[in-house]
Amino acid sequence: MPKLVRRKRLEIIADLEFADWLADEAEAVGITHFTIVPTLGGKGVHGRWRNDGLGGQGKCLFLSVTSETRAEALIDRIGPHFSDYKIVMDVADVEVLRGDRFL
Amino acid sequence: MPKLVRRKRLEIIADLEFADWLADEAEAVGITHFTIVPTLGGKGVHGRWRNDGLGGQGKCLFLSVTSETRAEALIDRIGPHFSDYKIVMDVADVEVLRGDRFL
Amino acid sequence: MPKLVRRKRLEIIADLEFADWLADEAEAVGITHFTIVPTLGGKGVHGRWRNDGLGGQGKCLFLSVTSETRAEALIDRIGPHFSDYKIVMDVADVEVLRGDRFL
Amino acid sequence: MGPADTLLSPVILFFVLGVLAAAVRSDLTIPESMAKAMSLFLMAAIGLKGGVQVSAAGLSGGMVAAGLAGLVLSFALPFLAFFLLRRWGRLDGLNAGAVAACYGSASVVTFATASEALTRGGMAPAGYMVAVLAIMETPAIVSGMLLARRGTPGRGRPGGHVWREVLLNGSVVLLLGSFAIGAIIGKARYEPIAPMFTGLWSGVLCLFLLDMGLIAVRRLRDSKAVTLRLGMLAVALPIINGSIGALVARGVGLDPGSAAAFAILAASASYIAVPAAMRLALPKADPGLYLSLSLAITFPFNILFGIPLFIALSTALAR
Amino acid sequence: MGPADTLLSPVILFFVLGVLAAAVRSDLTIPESMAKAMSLFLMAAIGLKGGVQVSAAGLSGGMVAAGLAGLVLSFALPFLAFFLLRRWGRLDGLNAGAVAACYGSASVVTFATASEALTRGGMAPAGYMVAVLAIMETPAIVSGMLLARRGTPGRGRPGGHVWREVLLNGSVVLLLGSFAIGAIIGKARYEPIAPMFTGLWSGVLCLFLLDMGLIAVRRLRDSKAVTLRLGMLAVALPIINGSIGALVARGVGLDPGSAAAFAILAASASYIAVPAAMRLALPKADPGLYLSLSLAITFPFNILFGIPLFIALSTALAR
Amino acid sequence: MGPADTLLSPVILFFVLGVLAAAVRSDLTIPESMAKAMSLFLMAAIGLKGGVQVSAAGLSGGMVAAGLAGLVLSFALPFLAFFLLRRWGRLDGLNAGAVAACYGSASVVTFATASEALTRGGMAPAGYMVAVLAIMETPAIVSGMLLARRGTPGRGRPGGHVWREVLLNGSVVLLLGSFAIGAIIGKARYEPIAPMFTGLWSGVLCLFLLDMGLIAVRRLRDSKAVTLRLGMLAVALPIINGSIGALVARGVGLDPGSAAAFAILAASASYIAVPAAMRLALPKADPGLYLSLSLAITFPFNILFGIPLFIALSTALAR
Ligand SMILES: Nc1ncnc2c1ncn2[C@@H]1O[C@H](COP(=O)(O)O)[C@@H](O)[C@H]1O
Ligand SMILES: Nc1ncnc2c1ncn2[C@@H]1O[C@H](COP(=O)(O)O)[C@@H](O)[C@H]1O
Ligand SMILES: Nc1ncnc2c1ncn2[C@@H]1O[C@H](COP(=O)(O)O)[C@@H](O)[C@H]1O
Ligand code: NA
Ligand code: NA
Ligand code: NA
Repeated sequence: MPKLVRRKRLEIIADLEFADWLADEAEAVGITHFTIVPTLGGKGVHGRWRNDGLGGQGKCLFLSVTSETRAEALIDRIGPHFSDYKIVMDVADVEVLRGDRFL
Repeated sequence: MPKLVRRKRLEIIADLEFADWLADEAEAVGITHFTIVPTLGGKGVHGRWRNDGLGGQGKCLFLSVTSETRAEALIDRIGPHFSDYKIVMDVADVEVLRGDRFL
Repeated sequence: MPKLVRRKRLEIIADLEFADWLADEAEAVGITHFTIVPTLGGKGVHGRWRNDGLGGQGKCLFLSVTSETRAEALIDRIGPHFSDYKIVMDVADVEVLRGDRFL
Repeated sequence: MGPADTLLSPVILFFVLGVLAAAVRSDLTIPESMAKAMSLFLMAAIGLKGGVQVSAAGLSGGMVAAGLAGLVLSFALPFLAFFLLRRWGRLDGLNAGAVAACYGSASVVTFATASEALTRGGMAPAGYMVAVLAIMETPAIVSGMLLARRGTPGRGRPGGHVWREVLLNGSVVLLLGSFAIGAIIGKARYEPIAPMFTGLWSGVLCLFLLDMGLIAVRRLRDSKAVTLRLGMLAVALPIINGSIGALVARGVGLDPGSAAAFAILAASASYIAVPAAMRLALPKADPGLYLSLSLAITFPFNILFGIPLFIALSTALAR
Repeated sequence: MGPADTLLSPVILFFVLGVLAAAVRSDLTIPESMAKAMSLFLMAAIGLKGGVQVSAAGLSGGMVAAGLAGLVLSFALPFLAFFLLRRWGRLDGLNAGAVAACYGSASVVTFATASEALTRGGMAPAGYMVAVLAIMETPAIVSGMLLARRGTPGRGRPGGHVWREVLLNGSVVLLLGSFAIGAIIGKARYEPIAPMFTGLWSGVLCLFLLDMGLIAVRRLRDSKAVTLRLGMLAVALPIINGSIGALVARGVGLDPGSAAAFAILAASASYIAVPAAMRLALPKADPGLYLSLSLAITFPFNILFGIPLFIALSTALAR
Repeated sequence: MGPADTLLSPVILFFVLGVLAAAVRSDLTIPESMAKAMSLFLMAAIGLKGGVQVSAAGLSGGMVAAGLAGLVLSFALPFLAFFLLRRWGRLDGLNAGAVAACYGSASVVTFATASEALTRGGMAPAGYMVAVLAIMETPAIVSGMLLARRGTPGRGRPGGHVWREVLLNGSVVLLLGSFAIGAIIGKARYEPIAPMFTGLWSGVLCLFLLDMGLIAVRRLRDSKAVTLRLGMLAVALPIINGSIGALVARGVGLDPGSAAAFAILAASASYIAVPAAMRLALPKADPGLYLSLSLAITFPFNILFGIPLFIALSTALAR
């Protein structure tokens, strides 16, 4: 494969209302690229939920491919809020082309 | 990174009607956390499809981050149905904070 | 785990209008299975965008689990267009059941 | 009311526009949730209007007779369809059962389009035909499953949800529920909601059929499983079932308008409620197949030719 | 207009249909974006109609008095609710504050349903009550937060967005904006848009309440946090708050129709605007809890019993 | 009909509400699929009504002349725009071509708002202007691409789909298809669907323009590529193109109402059909740029100032 480089793929499940906050926090550690994916529903320690369009139930999947350093920095920064804000996150190893686009 | 622990990320593509069944089967092996993501369309051995809102075409992406043991247990349990129910699944290694939340 | 085999998970973020083109290019290297997931918005070098239903802003996530060879072939084939078409891609290692279904 | 009159109604022309647009591969699409919103609207409106009419006319023997006839017919029709699909269509038992269930059940939108044409032609069907529609949605699923499962052992599959799916299916609940509401509120209390459910009826039907035209062609193109023989059956079955329906309707003494509606219920094939149930009940059956046959062939056939045909047949039989 | 008349309106019957469908676990669902579209429609329509009425009647002392009374009441009601939720409901301070904020604020759909019932009964509330509704949406959030945060230290959380969320909340902006537009255009210029905003009003309300019925039952089922004591408070609070509202309305001299609407605003609990604000302001509070109480218990209670009750109470007080 | 009358219509006021709400960063949003549903509705309604009017008035020389003039103008206008964008706007050839294509084409919603204003003012444009609108959507794409591609070598890109995209574009198909349906059914058969397509027209336009106001401001904020010079051109181009349009309309002898509509078609810039085509034809061009100019500057300018301006100009020229 041509010039594939290692990066981290951050996947964060959070209330839709926190999307802007996540973007701000990501920006603060230098992560400026992300994509937000909708969800239909799910289940966790706080029970089952469905995205029914009325108050208080919409979650989104915040996706960002970034460098290990910045991924770590973001986790350090927002990790302490995870249990308060009901945020769930996982990190995976991925490879990308054009590594300079994934800082 | 602070206290990151290894988990498995299960990604299952199935007919939307099977979401509740998947949740039940997951529950049976102790997986109680998942998120369901919508889809727009796709293609497989059964041909191209689009989520056009009428009967029979909607699929979803069932996402769960869980322990290796439980991931294995779920695969053992529902694997035999994959070809009957047109279910597609992949498993990846991921890392998470607060490992106790991802059993 | 029973008969899990290694595959590559390709995740491509591109304008919704390119979905058919991506499917054609994938087909050309023998990748015939994919799923398309919607998005709500995001941010990159071209700035912030929201999927507001009017011209020019919708992106999608094109997902395909395939063999390493074919993944490489597709990257070789469409990689040169990434910067022109504002395409973003990452590749991850995953494991699947029924490896013959993921060529 | 001549057939030209039916074919030149805006409702049908929008369907044709959808078919043509998809045929030339235009990118015109109706958002999924708009399609779902329109189908919820149509079901609520159809139920309400039927209920209001029944509340005005009162319960009648015709209503009970039509309901029983619909129940029996929906259960029986899949047996004939199954036989033809296996013999002439060369289909395996599993898929033949799933397809047969669709043809025994009925299509709400075909019924709605027929009601529209009948009302325009001055022979509006009786209000209780909506209840018959709701009754005919489910029995076919039972016989289709019986037929498909002979020799297909089932275990541990999501089948536990099937009965719930069938009986508490969203469309059945909404149709019968709106019918009941219409019967309770009656004509006077229906007035404030009439601008929506009566006023917008034809307009929404136009856009819904535009979408159906688009989807019918696209499904047919995406599907690989439809053979020529099966395609022919998808035209023959509505003719056969509709004729049986017309005769039965005559037998139980329905008025010509209601008889035409009954025939069209028998002729139509479900592509919403039954497929949703079949995916759980018979997950190994191919949705591409039964959806293409019922939605992409039988549905357009009924809209364009079946409706005028069975109106003519029922009128003739009534003489 | 008797209570039977309210209970047998199509709007209420569709709500009951939703409740029953969800109770028997039917899969009937309204697409999310259809629900959002309907709530935008209802808010625009309610604002426009209020504004047009105010433009016809002109500014009045009653309007200023009602607005001030609403402002004070929305700020004050959470204190009582908080006290009851902590003592009798045994809730921790954080969640008690969040729940109290919901009960101080008001529910647009409850108001809309009440307007519908009052108008049908010939005692339509004054147009400016829409502005009172908009005014009452926010102050409760302030007092709810004050109550919840005593002893809950806050730092570095998304709270920076809270004030924006509260004051520039979509529903407040749309309600007040449409109200202003209605007041500017007046009756003549409202004519061309009346077929949509007046004509479809009751019909849309039917389908919206169908959805609310479905959601109320499903939320209650999914939630684990609702104890019997809390459930009882979710019925007691609207009765208490509504009675206070009716007395205050009498005090500032509102006409019976407006007084009933005022009482219902006090009795109703927000499940759209306030929960959205609470998720940012008090992310540790449990949305399952405050949504279940306000949406799944208080909302149905008000729709079925609260509205007739406070209409009767206001009529009695006016004598 | 004075300009104040245009500016104080509910349609325009909802647009202003959207602009203000987004400007103060309210979180008010219209769901994506609701916006798409409304734009499908508007295109179907506009086409139907134009077709019905043409079926009543019959084919005329004016229709052919206006159609040809529109075809030529749409092809020619991008050349002037391209020149100005490169020289005065300092834009590279690629982006200048993409922007020029938008300004040569036309905006359905601007046309709809102008029709509304003209009809209210008693000078409704001829029915066939809808066909002119559909005709003007595409030629500009051809000239824009020709201009952009000089010196931009293209190979192996998704360009194969471009012609399909252009000619079978959803909006063109829906506009022309509905126009044809309107012409076929005529006035009598349009009656049953009039409550939807005529009755709801202004109301839907209100909510659609609310959304456009929100989006225009948000796009402008998110985009970084809009310089002051380009912003000025986004105001100058509609004035120039609209004036040319008014003169051409006078030249081919259109009545004042149709001439004003023609001028507004020339003045307006596409932000739906053309951008969708440009993304495939010129993927290297920046959508943020051409969308911001046409949607966030030219569109509001035309809604607020262009429409009254060109109505006045066409009225003056007609004397
Ligand atoms: N392990 C997980 N895998 C996938 N989604 C999860 C997981 N844990 C939590 N979630 C999602 O995050 C939401 C909130 O989690 P919780 O705070 O545990 O209720 C859940 O409702 C799920 O949608
Ligand atoms: N290898 C794959 N990668 C991504 N999506 C897949 C893959 N295989 C199947 N799918 C999805 O699952 C659906 C059903 O697969 P199939 O049963 O092969 O038709 C397809 O239409 C795709 O949307
Ligand atoms: N590193 C990344 N992680 C996640 N999404 C990305 C990333 N880079 C780009 N994207 C998405 O792709 C879009 C186009 O990227 P760009 O061309 O950089 O503007 C962005 O708006 C994001 O939605
Ligand atoms: Na049938
Ligand atoms: Na209240
Ligand atoms: Na133009």
